[in-house]
Amino acid sequence: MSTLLSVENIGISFGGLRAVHDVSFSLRPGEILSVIGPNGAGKTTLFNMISGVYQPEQGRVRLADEDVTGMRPDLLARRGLSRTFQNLQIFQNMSVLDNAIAGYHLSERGSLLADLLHLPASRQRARNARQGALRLLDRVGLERAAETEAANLSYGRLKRLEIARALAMRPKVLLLDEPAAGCNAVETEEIDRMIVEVAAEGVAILLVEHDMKMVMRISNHIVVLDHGQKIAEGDPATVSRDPRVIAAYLGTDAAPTPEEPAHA
Amino acid sequence: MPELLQFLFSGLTVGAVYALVALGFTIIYNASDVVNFAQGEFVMLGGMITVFTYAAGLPLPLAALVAIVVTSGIGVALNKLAIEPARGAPVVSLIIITIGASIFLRGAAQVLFGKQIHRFPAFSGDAPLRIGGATILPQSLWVIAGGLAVFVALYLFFTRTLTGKAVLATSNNRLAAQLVGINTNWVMTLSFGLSAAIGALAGVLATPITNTAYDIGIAVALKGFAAAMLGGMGNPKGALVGGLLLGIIEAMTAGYISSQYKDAAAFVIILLVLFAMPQGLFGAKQTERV
Amino acid sequence: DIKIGASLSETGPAAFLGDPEAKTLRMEVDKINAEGGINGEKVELIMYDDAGDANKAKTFATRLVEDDEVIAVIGGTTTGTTMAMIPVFEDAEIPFISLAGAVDIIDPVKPFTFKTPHTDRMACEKIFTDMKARGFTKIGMISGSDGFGQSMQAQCKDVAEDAGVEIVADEVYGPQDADMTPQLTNIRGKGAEAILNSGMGQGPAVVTRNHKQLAIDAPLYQSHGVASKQFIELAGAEAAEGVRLPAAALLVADQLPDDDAQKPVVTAYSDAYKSATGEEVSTFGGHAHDALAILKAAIERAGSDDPVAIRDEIEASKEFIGTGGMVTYSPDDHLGLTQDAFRMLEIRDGDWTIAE
Amino acid sequence: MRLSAKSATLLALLALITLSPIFFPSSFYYRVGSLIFINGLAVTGMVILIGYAGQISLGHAGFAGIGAYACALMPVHWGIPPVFAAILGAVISGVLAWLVGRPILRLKGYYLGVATLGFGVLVFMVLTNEAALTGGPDGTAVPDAGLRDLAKMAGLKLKSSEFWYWFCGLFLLAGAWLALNLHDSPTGRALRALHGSEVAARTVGVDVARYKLQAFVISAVYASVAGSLAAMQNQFVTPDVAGYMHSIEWVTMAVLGGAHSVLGAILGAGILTLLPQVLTAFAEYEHILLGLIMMLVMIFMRDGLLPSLLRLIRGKE
Amino acid sequence: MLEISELRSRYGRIEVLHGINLNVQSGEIVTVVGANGAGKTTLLRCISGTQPVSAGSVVFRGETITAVPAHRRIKRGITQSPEGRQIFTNLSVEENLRLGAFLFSDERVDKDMQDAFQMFPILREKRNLPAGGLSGGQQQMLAIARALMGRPNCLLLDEPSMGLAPILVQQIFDVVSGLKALNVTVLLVEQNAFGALKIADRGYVMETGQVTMDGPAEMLIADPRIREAYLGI
Ligand SMILES: Nc1ncnc2c1ncn2[C@@H]1O[C@H](COP(=O)(O)OP(=O)(O)OP(=O)(O)O)[C@@H](O)[C@H]1O
Ligand SMILES: Nc1ncnc2c1ncn2[C@@H]1O[C@H](COP(=O)(O)OP(=O)(O)OP(=O)(O)O)[C@@H](O)[C@H]1O
Ligand SMILES: [Mg+2]
Ligand SMILES: [Mg+2]
Repeated sequence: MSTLLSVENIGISFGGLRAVHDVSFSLRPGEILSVIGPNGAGKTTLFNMISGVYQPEQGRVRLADEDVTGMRPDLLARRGLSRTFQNLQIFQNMSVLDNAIAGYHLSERGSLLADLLHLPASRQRARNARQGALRLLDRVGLERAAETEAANLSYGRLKRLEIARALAMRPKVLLLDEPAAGCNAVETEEIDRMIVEVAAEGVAILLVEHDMKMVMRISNHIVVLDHGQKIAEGDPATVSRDPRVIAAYLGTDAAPTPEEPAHA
Repeated sequence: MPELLQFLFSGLTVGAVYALVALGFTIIYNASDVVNFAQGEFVMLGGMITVFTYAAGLPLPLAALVAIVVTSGIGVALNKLAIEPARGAPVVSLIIITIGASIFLRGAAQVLFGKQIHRFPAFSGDAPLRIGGATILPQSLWVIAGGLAVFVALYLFFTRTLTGKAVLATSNNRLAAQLVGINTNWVMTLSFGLSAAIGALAGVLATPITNTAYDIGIAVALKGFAAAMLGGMGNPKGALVGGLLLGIIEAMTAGYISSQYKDAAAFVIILLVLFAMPQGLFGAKQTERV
Repeated sequence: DIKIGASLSETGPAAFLGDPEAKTLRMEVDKINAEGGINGEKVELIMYDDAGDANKAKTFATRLVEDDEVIAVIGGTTTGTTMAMIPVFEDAEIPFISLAGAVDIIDPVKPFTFKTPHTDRMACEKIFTDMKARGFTKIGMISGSDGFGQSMQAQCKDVAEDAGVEIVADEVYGPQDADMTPQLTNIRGKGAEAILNSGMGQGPAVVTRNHKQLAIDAPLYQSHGVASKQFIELAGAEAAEGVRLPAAALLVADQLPDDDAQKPVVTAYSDAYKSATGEEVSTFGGHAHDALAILKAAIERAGSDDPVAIRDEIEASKEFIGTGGMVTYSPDDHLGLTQDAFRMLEIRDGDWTIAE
Repeated sequence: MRLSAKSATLLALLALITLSPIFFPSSFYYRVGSLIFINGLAVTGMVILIGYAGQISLGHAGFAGIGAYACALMPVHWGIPPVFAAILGAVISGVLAWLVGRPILRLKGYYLGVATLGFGVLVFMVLTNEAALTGGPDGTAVPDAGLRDLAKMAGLKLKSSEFWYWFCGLFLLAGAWLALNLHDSPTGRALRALHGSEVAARTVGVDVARYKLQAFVISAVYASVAGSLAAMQNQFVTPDVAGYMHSIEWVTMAVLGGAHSVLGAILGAGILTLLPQVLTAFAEYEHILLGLIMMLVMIFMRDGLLPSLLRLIRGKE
Repeated sequence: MLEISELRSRYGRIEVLHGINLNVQSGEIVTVVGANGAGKTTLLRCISGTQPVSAGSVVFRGETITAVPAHRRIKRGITQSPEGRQIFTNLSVEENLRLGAFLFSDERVDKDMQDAFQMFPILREKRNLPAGGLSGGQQQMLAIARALMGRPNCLLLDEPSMGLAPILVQQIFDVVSGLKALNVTVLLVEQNAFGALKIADRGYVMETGQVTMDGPAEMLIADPRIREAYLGI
């Protein structure tokens, strides 16, 4: 299949620090591409540029052959790009269910007048979104928390809520920033499965994660960043053997312990 | 040219009062993100208590000191009795509490002091100083000097002292502040005490120029607030520059354009500045990552 | 009981006027009751503080009429509040004596509405006459931006031509402003021979101090809006020296010749007010005094508490001597004062003196 | 069947409006009632702006001023009937809100507060200074809208205060209905979402600037209509309607009652409108008590009166 | 050293800790594992004093501190690296660290700060920049370093490895083990249960607000239920 998202020589700096420099890669539908690298390597910054939160200073971003460099996030969302956040961005003032429904914004929005007057069209759209959201909450294991205030959830559950919200958009490209942080091994596996399922539906997934077991297990392709630059890329097996990657990121005793059989 | 100079003097006089009020907002804001709507009442109390203690026979400096100490005590009481019990309330609720406090203090002053307008003599007489064909009253110099002194003190407090940092830490992240051992209640008490003292000082210095009455607080707070926002909330430099600038803009507009629309001009400038610099002139840009 | 209502601006921007008015009403009603009331009935004063807000004033007017069922109302400290209340009383046919300045209140005449203070128009005429007599024809105006200041400013501009003076500068300041030197500098720059400040409250005190600070030669006139001793204190005797203003005889009670018809009235009120409140009298309190006195006389003459009968008797007031002057109402004059009710005063050695 | 929050709110309001008059000792209370409704309407607009969208405004009285002066000036200067003038006023307010909202709403928090405050002050200054047109600080008369006569023709003979009670009550109900519709609608959700996190709202596709603007415009129209109603009822208007104290008062009402809930905010409007009338009995202690009550409510009911009360009731279940 | 008995805590009306019993001996490393929402964070907050306790007691070095406010517990040597990092975003990295030692005077602080920089060199590089600009993992390092600046004798760590690169996760665990030598008591909440149990002396398992199992770390690692539910093996 053809390229869905491509990033070409993208870069940005903050007060002299080149947070990301000259990074390129591309992503096809159904593919899971992981970006790994030490803390501060520029992974989140890269996500922020792709998703329009930051304006890149150099390079291009193309989404389905359209140049979308620096485009507003809401316009990107309309073009099928969705993401989660490393620093959680939950609608704390809303219920868990409403958070998930908000993910359906693009499909449920309509005319202001219809909403003000509670016209059947508006009601119908809201109802559809609600049903979809309930299904998604079920999928991430939050069905019982639907009516609680989002502010009352524990950290790990908030993380899942973000994933549900991002999935609600039925994205073509999904950016996940450390989705498994704060989850134990078993919970991580659930998230694994979900990501693989979503990818199987044809969604292109860009993943940042420090849980190497997960990354090795599900990635089709891995890009390694260090100090804002791409230092290696390839399939999981190649990358995990790359000495530079081991030195900068994995550490020498990252080899799976005998007790932990690698799943990949 | 003497006109220009006269307008400038006028602007500095008025602006220094605004700056003093704006400086008063800084500490409480820095400790809690709350804009204290009762700040104007602190200014009023500073002036009024001085008026009455002076009339009761205390020498002026002593009367002023009493006013500052008493007002500071009222600030502490406000924190202890109204802000601290509301611990954990959202910032808007705290702001409404300060609005309530402002109404309360105004009402109490009305009952206690009456509704008359008052003034006490200028510290160094009323003989104007002539400079380049324009005149300025010695009291204006007192106000300007007071503004500068408070600015320097606050600047040092926030940049050089650990207590100052503790104040900033408290508003930035209250939970974390507790976790490093900061007694956040004490920080709040300190902030209210200091803010009230600065407010009272403003009242003491400005009253010979502006006069005082039980209900001057609202107008004073409004201008001080606008000045603080123009300069950038929370930054002492912003408060000082914002206040002086606001005063000068008003005076220049009154002098050269239209005295009718001088307040309007001030707000138009504030709007323009904010469109270009959404955090005011010196406001800190928030760094919040996603 | 006889229920008399009042809605005054005891607080708010016009408290400078409303406060002495309210104090006067309380004091006078107590006095009336101590003397046995009106027609043997006690007077009950129901007074509200509208804080100068027209909407509140209207609400209190409604409350006075519909809930408290008063038979007459005094008040409306400001023109704005008065104008907001008038329809209520006209509708309910309750006599209403306003304490506010503007001509509009009684021009055109409304059957149930009266007022006691001089109009600002009269003040302008009085001042301009005095200025002309002293040879000043180029006038600089500086006015407060509140209702009082603006209304008087408009009236003065209106009568200037007829009075033979020219307004060469026209500046404005906010009621809480702390420095008016830019405005005064501009007035001086435009060659004004005399300066008129229309305003009330603390603004005029600042103007007076700034006038002195800038050492402006053109003499300063204040309006009747500062007519209280407090003004001199605020401005400082030194700065206020030589300031002139038109005001009622009340301010100079002790300087009036013994044969002056107003002398007994003003001295009695002035003394009573001072001893009751510990404050100096102002002409505003005087307006309230006059309103209540006119009302009391009217109720006595009407001999009933029928509002319409009382209204008729108010309108029939003749040569009533009050603190503001001699009042004679008629069906087409609900002001009842003439120009000579005003005296031109000048501040000398920290006190009011009669300038004429 | 369990009542939805919306129906419950509307029913409660309806009951309040229709049943209260039974307890009115005199027709004056109709006047107070109508003032509560007018403030309630404006505050309902504030709920949409503050409670839903999380944007502050300290200048909405400016829009009330426009609504009020439209009713006063248009009939006199241009011969437009008062009712149409009110509608035109609302349109003008909406358009003006749309124009100023675009640049202003980029600001956040206190900065937005001071910018809106500035807008309100500008409106106030124009109303005060352009005396030739507006009558200046002493205000101007508003021609009779003739609505009461209309009611008379329809067979309803009502005292002025009674008429306005019912008329404003109707508006409040309609306003509350619209605001409640909005809450759980896609638009309402988008507003609440951007309140929670602008970044996240954007990434789910919310055009943040546009939705903020919508909330601003809607609330401006509410304020404008409230201003018009007050002006038509009072038949007199002064620039005070546009004063910033009124803007702050509305925000206070909303927060005191509970800015996230329509009924709460209306409750807040009711209390702060009623209190000054009740407190007149305490004469000069009025302000002390008013301030004290405000502080106590916020200390003990920090999320606002209604939400806190509801929690208390539910807690006991 | 730290003894928690029958501890209950609630958010509003909902109780989330239903009588926790847990103790940590002096110099011991104890880890708590549990699923999302089990109440681990709440437990730590109760110990640090940032969450009110509705019943039960927290006893530290023989003194009941259940009612002692958070800021005074720091004085007694309890510091916390909280969930969600909770750094002072508007202050510089160095100021964050300095405030970590809020109760101490300068001489001592300088040395500790150098130690912190030694441990996390990136913090030295960024010391004059606002902490809010740090990457997620860098903020996590700062949070841990700040907790250490308080010279704890009892350190509470809430998921310290979260968001850290593998190479650093190992380092953190090494640091924690190293604290043993300094006789610092550590209560460690971790999702990386395997790594945590490996360095811990003992462990507790929490499920929906209750302790369901506890024992020596080796025993827990070997327990098939634990292996299945938390270690994913
Ligand atoms: N808004 C900003 N202001 C200042 N510096 C920034 C900003 N955003 C990113 N940086 C810097 O850019 C670098 C890259 O940060 P980024 O968050 O992308 O790292 P990361 O790879 O996601 O790290 P982690 O794995 O810890 O999340 C860091 O050094 C960070 O301090
Ligand atoms: N602020 C809050 N208000 C109300 N309920 C809360 C709040 N914080 C947590 N809870 C609830 O308390 C329970 C325990 O939460 P806690 O954060 O202690 O769990 P945790 O074990 O730390 O989970 P995680 O692994 O996800 O961090 C959860 O059911 C959560 O929903
Ligand atoms: Mg990151
Ligand atoms: Mg947790």
